[in-house]
Amino acid sequence: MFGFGLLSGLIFLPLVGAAFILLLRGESEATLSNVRWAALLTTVVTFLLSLYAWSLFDTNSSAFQLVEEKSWLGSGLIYKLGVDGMSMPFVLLTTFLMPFCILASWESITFRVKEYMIAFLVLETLMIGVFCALDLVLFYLFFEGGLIPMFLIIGIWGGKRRIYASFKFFLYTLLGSLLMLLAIMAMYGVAGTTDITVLLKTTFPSSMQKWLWLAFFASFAVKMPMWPVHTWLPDAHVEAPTAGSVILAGILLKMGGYGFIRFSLPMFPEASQYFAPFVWTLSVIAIVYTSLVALVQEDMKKLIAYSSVAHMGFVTMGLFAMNQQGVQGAIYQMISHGLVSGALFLCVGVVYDRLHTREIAAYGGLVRNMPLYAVAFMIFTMANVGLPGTSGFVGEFLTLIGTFFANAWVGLIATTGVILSAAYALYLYRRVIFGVLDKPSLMKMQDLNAREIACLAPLALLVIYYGVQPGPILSACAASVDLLIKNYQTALGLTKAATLALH
Amino acid sequence: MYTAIVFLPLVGFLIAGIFGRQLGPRPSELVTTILLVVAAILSWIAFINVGLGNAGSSVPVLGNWITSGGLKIDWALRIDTLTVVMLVVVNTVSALVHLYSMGYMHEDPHRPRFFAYLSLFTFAMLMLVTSNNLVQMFFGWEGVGLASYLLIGFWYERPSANAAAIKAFVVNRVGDFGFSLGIFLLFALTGSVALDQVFAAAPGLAGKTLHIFGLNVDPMTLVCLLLFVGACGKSAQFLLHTWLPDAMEGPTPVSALIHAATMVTAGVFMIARMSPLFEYAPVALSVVTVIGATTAFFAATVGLVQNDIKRVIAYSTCSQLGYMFVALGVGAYNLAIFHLFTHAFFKALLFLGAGSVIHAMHHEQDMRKMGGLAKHIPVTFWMMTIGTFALTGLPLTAGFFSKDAIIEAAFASQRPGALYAFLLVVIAAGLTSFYSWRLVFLTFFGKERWAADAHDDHAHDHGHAAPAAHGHDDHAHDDHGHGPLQPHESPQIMLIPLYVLAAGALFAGLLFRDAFIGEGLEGFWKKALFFGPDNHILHDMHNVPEFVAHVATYMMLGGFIVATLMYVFYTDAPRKLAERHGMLYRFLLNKWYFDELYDRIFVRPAFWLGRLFWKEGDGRIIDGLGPDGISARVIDVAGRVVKLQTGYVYHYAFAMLIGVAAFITWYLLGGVHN
Amino acid sequence: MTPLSFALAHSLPEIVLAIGALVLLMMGALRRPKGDWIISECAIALLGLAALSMLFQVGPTAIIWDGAFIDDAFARFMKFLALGGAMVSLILSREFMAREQIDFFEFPILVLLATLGMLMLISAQSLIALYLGLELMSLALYVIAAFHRTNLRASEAGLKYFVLGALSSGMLLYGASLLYGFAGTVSFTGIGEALKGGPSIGVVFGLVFVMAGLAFKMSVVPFHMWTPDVYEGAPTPVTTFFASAAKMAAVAITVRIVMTAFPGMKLQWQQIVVFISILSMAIGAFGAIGQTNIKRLMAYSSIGHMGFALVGLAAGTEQGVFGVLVYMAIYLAMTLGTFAVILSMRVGNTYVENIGDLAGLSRNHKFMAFVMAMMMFSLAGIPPLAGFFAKWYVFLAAIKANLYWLAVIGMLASVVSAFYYLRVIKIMYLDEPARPFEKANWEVSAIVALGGLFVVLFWVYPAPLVNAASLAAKSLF
Amino acid sequence: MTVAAAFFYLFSIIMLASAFMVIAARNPVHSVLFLILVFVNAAGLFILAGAEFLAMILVVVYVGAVAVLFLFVVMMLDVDFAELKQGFLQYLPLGALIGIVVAIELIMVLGGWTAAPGIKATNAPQITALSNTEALGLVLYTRHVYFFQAAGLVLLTAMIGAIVLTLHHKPGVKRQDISQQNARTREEAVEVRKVPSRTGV
Amino acid sequence: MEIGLTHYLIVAAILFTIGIAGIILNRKNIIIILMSVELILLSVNINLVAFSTFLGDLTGQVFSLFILTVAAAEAAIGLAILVTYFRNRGSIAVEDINMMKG
Repeated sequence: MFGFGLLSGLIFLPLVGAAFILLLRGESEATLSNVRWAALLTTVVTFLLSLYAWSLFDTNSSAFQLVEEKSWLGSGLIYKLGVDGMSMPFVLLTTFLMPFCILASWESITFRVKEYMIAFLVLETLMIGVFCALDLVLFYLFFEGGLIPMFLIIGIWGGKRRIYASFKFFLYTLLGSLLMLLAIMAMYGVAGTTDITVLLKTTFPSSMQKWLWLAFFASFAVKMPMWPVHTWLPDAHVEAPTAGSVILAGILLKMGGYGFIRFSLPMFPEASQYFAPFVWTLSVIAIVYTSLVALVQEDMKKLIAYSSVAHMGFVTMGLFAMNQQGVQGAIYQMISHGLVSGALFLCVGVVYDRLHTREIAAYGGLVRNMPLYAVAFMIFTMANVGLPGTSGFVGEFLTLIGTFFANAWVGLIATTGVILSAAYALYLYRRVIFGVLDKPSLMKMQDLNAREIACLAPLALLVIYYGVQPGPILSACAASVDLLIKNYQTALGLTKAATLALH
Repeated sequence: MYTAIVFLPLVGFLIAGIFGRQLGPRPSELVTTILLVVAAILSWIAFINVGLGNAGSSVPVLGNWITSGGLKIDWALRIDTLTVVMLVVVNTVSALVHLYSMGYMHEDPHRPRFFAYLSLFTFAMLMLVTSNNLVQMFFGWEGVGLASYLLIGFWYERPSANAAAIKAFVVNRVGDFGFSLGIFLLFALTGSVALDQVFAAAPGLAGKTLHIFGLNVDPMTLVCLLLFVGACGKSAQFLLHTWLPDAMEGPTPVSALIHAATMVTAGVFMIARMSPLFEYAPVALSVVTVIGATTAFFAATVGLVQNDIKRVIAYSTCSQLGYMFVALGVGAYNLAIFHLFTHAFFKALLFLGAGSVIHAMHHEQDMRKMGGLAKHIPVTFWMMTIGTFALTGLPLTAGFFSKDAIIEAAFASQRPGALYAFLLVVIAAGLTSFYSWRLVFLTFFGKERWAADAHDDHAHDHGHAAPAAHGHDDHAHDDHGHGPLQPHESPQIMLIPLYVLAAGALFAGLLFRDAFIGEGLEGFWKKALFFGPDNHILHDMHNVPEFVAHVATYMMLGGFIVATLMYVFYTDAPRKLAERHGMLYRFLLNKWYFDELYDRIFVRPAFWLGRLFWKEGDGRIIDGLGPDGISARVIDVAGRVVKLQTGYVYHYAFAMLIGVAAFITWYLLGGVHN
Repeated sequence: MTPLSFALAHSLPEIVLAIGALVLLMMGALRRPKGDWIISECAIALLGLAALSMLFQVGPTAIIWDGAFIDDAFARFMKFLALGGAMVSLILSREFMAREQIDFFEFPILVLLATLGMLMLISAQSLIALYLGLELMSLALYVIAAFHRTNLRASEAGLKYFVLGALSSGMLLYGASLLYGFAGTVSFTGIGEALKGGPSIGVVFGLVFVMAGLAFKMSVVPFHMWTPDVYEGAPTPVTTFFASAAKMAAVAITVRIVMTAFPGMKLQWQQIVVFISILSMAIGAFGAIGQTNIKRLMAYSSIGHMGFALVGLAAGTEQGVFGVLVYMAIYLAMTLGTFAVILSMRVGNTYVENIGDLAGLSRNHKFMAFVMAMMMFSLAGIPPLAGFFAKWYVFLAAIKANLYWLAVIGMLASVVSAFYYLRVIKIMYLDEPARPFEKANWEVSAIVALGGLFVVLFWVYPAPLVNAASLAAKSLF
Repeated sequence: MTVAAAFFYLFSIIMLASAFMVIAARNPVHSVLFLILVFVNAAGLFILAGAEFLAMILVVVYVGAVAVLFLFVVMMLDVDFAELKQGFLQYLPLGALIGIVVAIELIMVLGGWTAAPGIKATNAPQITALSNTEALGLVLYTRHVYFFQAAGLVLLTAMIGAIVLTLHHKPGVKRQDISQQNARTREEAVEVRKVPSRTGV
Repeated sequence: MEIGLTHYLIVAAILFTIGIAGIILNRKNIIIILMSVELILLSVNINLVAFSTFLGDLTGQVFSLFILTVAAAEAAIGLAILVTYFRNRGSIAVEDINMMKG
């Protein structure tokens, strides 16, 4: 239609939904219900459409698929979309998580529902755009544009310190991204185009690579977030409404990792190699440091937020291991973390909706009257811990094995993360779910209702399914990752031995 | 069939877990138990086919799990003698524990959950023992850890149970840390995690040098040591043992199944499974020996003074696991497995027996509040006694064959550390006998101490340091109330498993000795275990001096005699002894202060560091210098900028003049470059 | 000598405005009655006519009036913007002036004359033309700044603006005299020719003084200090006019003089431009933090934005000029949109100017609040809004010219400035509602809507503006 | 020293001294008077430089109009001049320093002034060929007609501006409006009443 | 000693500086500031006339002529604004003109 392809449809479908919601008038309960249903319907249809895109996707090919291209800003800036094995999973993750976000906000958002839903739909557009864009400027457009709805979501529908959190989130990320913008400009200066497919084949001078790499790093590291630029995350998470946290943890953080895979590694291989120890250092610090910090948190969301930072540490570490296991593991870890942390935030949202506090100390013994909730929470906690059989394990294991291969010390220290993650996750679980149910406020708390079950059950199933059968995701990105690594090694003139060198 | 063996418990878990609340407790129990019994029977068939028969080993592949580049991990069942031995142990004990639990747990409202967990555990354990690659083994490894966590924390309202559960999981994770690293290193060395490939590569790696962690090390030694760390965690070996006694917070059947018979032996199994690697890592084997022996001794000493009936058995388990590791360390893998096999019977028997006692005592676990129970619960008493016989190694009982053989092997071995191991295990044998009989005497003989002060305040003597040890029943039992205590014999459904296990404890050694460690071992094991070309331990252990063969028996008798003296005749003696050697007593009572030590050097620093990183690191330094600090500075600067804007025209004009003056001065001084 | 008709044809918009202003003056003088909107409407129409008349000027670059006046694509582009700014300011002024009871007929005429000055300034090709255009514009601006003559703030604004403006034109003239003395000519191209041999220190002094004078009109640091006071004090429509049209002319002439008269002194003026650009971005960013008056905030914002625009100029390349042009166009739209919102901030019969008065705007006037939020995000340079593209083009040019540090500092400044833009949004969306505003009239709403539409949807179809700006930039080289 | 030089110095020194007094004088009226002196001397300098027309203009326009305007405003605004005088020297040191620096720099640079090479060729009528006024007259309405028109607009603007800012229509003040007078019709100007006799109006 | 271009330029420079100093140093009376502006413009005119003469180019004088014209207009506007201000504020002290700041 109009010469636009499937991906354009995918990107703009949520906007259509948003426009429709905009047209709904009035503040009556019926209208609000319509708004909710319209939003849900839009996200579900988008998800189905993305499944259709997935069915058209050839996992054996490492090339960009479903490509569409239009002239746009002139002078080399084009409207170009496409997906490959490294971006398709993220597109699916995005479209998959969105309906849950809408569902999670069904009752907890009581004012400005229309704006809320519109913000989410716009956010969805931007997020899908990030993963589909094949033009650097277009990418940046989507990447950075996400700040606007997210700022509003945190700022308007957030908790007590929402203003501080939203400002911190916005300015922190903005600072990082602007440096990336400069790098994009510099790349445009060299290559004369911002077409990613062309840039992937462009070799940048090595001195320039380092600067470009650093600039991109500034953006992605903040977005990931890597230690020590992670402090916006706990604040943002704590204050954001449940669905906001889900999106933040589930998808927005992944943009950083995706950026590394899409840009930093393939476009600046020399710099990546040069800075890999640096990234590793930050990653292992993140893993150990934030895990320890998570241990002493008193706020549920904050704890999960810190654990997200630790998990993202695995991602960066795996990415810069630059081998098949590391990179695939990182991608897998991101997808898995998207599901798991999203689900965990949903879990927190469930009790928050009932008691309106996230203070861990306010809870305890929930298993007594919320057994289903306890089960769901247990599954996601275990996935967070990286228990084999859950999706969390596969990513963690692959990144670790890949990293160990690349640098044994890093692997060693990062592996301590598995101990610490068990400690803080179980400690949280114990304080919230176990123990004696002696607080009067908790007595009347109801177990999950149908809507909440509908939210959590699919996620739980998926977490376990992907723990046992990670094949779909791994094979989807295998070809692309393979190509990435091959190019990387060619660029560096490396031929990596299949095993560790022995003497 | 093998698939059925492994997955029947899973089916049970799913049914009980998902539909448990709809089905109600009794159907859930029945479903899981029946499925387990079926699985157990199938296991025996498999054992006969593969172990005793000639079915040979096979590896049915169930499907692919993870494929990433050169890393390919399948879901597969590796069936060989080692596996089937474990299948038998696991399924049999599990089936019996299921059965037993139907009686033991009959008051508990959460039975479906309990049985679901038990089945889940069994499934995970089966996945562990049937794995054909290290990662699947890790899957099972962690799966049993999860189940153990859930079961220890089953009574979730008890803070101590929760703490113990977390402790178990986290300490196990420490072991897993090593295990994982071992897997990573193996993959890095061989490019595979599948057992066959790894084993095939092992000889080629022996004797090479690997530069890693800034050191030049022997790759096989490092791999094996790392794997051994994993084994230590799961099998509660010295330094990583602390979780096991605490794990007794779980319901007693759990202790029997997980913390005596099956899960804790996973480490032993793993090392036996990895024997093709360990055979090329003599240094690692020595370490195994030394650690094993130390554990055997250490746990036995602690077991001497514990007052909680389950803890005594727990330390005993710990100690016996040490024996197994000694056997592994000296290269007698089959011996270790044999001890594992026999130990499963008698230790499960002891635990279930203890459970029966506790059940009789209405969930009282402190032995000081028991006594004289022999006439009230005679069946249990006899079962416990049989278990004790087997544990202490009364000739012809199961323990006798396996334990004595280990002592012999330790003596016979030429490896560094073997002598140390020999000495310690011999002493431990004596200690074992002592504390085992102490348990029996305290529980079943003497005054009926429960009659006087049942349900009274129990923190009266010896300071009772173990914080989580009291078995005071925190969870509600409506039908018991607080009336006068009347010990009662357990129902048949609890006793039947005892009978079966007692039979095993008495005869398993006799029956299978030949197959496991005797003449028939070649035909029995069929390459499931690997003995290196230099490994002559099985041969050497037959040539040990006479006194060595009997030393265990002497020690047993010695222990028995001392125990009899102290707890039957001179009942004041223990107290006096404790007072005279107060320090030693407390040292032992407090488990060599390991918990305190770990609390000091790991737990508290972790929280301290966490808080430090959070408040100081994140709060003061990162946020303080970063966003918050910068924004504060920005606002300062903004204030100053605004102050410049005085509102006076002459200041504005002055600024313009300064601007111009600055520029022209700049060019005047800098000159005009072109 | 070029034929008169040719010259007239190429200065059509100026002639339209000049004659129109005279006619309207007569009309006003004869008609007298106050509160008659005819003059204002005619003035708006005249501005539109002038803009339309430019559509017929499609020919190549023409230099007329004895080398004093140039008509090229660049001039047309900037005139379009200036006319647009003037037109919208006038449209926005009508209700305001009426409510404040200062709706004298002179106002639209002065706006017309000022606009005429701007057009002359944009097309100036010699120092004298520059000066006359500048003064025509400035004198009118001084007057309309103080137009609310019974209002102390307005007169103070006018006075400050006048005193400093006079000083700045003195400086400019002094510089112009030095340039004339060196080059022996007042024509830009002549100066450019004369400077080919290389600059002498005297010329550099001339350059500095001229730049100082122009910098004042652009309101860049350190010649910016009048801006916040005047923006605050002047009647809001006048402020709108200052922030929109006047800026266009000032930037246009700066770009032109730098590009045509000083191509040989790139090294020197680049240093100046870089310096004032950095300072402006910084002061613009920092100064606005903590402001409570929205007009004052916009003043600092405009200082900052001029700094950003100068980043493109600092590059000194065609691409840089292109960037500046796009920047100015987008800045114009954002400014007009924002001021349209500010002009709808009316409680009862009084206009309010405190940022705090915006509180809760998102509840009472959803649409207004949305546009304002988009304007703020756009001013902060967040994609995909138009403001991002503005920054994109200027920084792109700077990076290509290897001005990395300038670009980095610019980015840092824009993060700081994002802070106060966000504050406005925060107040509108996150704070509890204050007194609701009256409903804006349709003209203001239409301007708001158009501005919002432009800012939000610019990325969908940027081609017309981009192409025009690119043509305009080309004409300077 | 030639006579021209002597006059140059005379005019310059008086001019600069008066200029200083303009800004330094206590009484604004004095300032204005000194300003007039400055203009007169500047006119002298112009004559020395051969720009007679400008010199005349300066005297006529500035001395005759602008300075008088200043004087008029000074007198009109009834300001307490004595009170206005404090604090003149408050910021003197820094201001003077910068001022002196600028002055020295300007003098340094302009002292060595050289025009761009080869621009002596002029594109304007030679001053020597015609009288200064004539020469200006020749170009002002021809070549520079654009500037001329522009200057006209500037003056118009000034006029409008000055009027709009200062002209107050005070209510209650009767003004003559000729057009209104002319437009009066008989009907509205004259009322014809029938007055019955012996009753009076 | 022949009077050259530089003499004029130096005189103009000093006059210019005095004008600027008048703006900056004056604290009490805005009219002085307006006069200072006139001084500045006069210095420019001297410059232009001098250049014009020494270059033999009339443009400078033309420029100067227009500056004179505009300066007169400027003075008128300035005084008008001043009067308006005085009417509102009742003062023309420079230090009183700081209602808006910050």
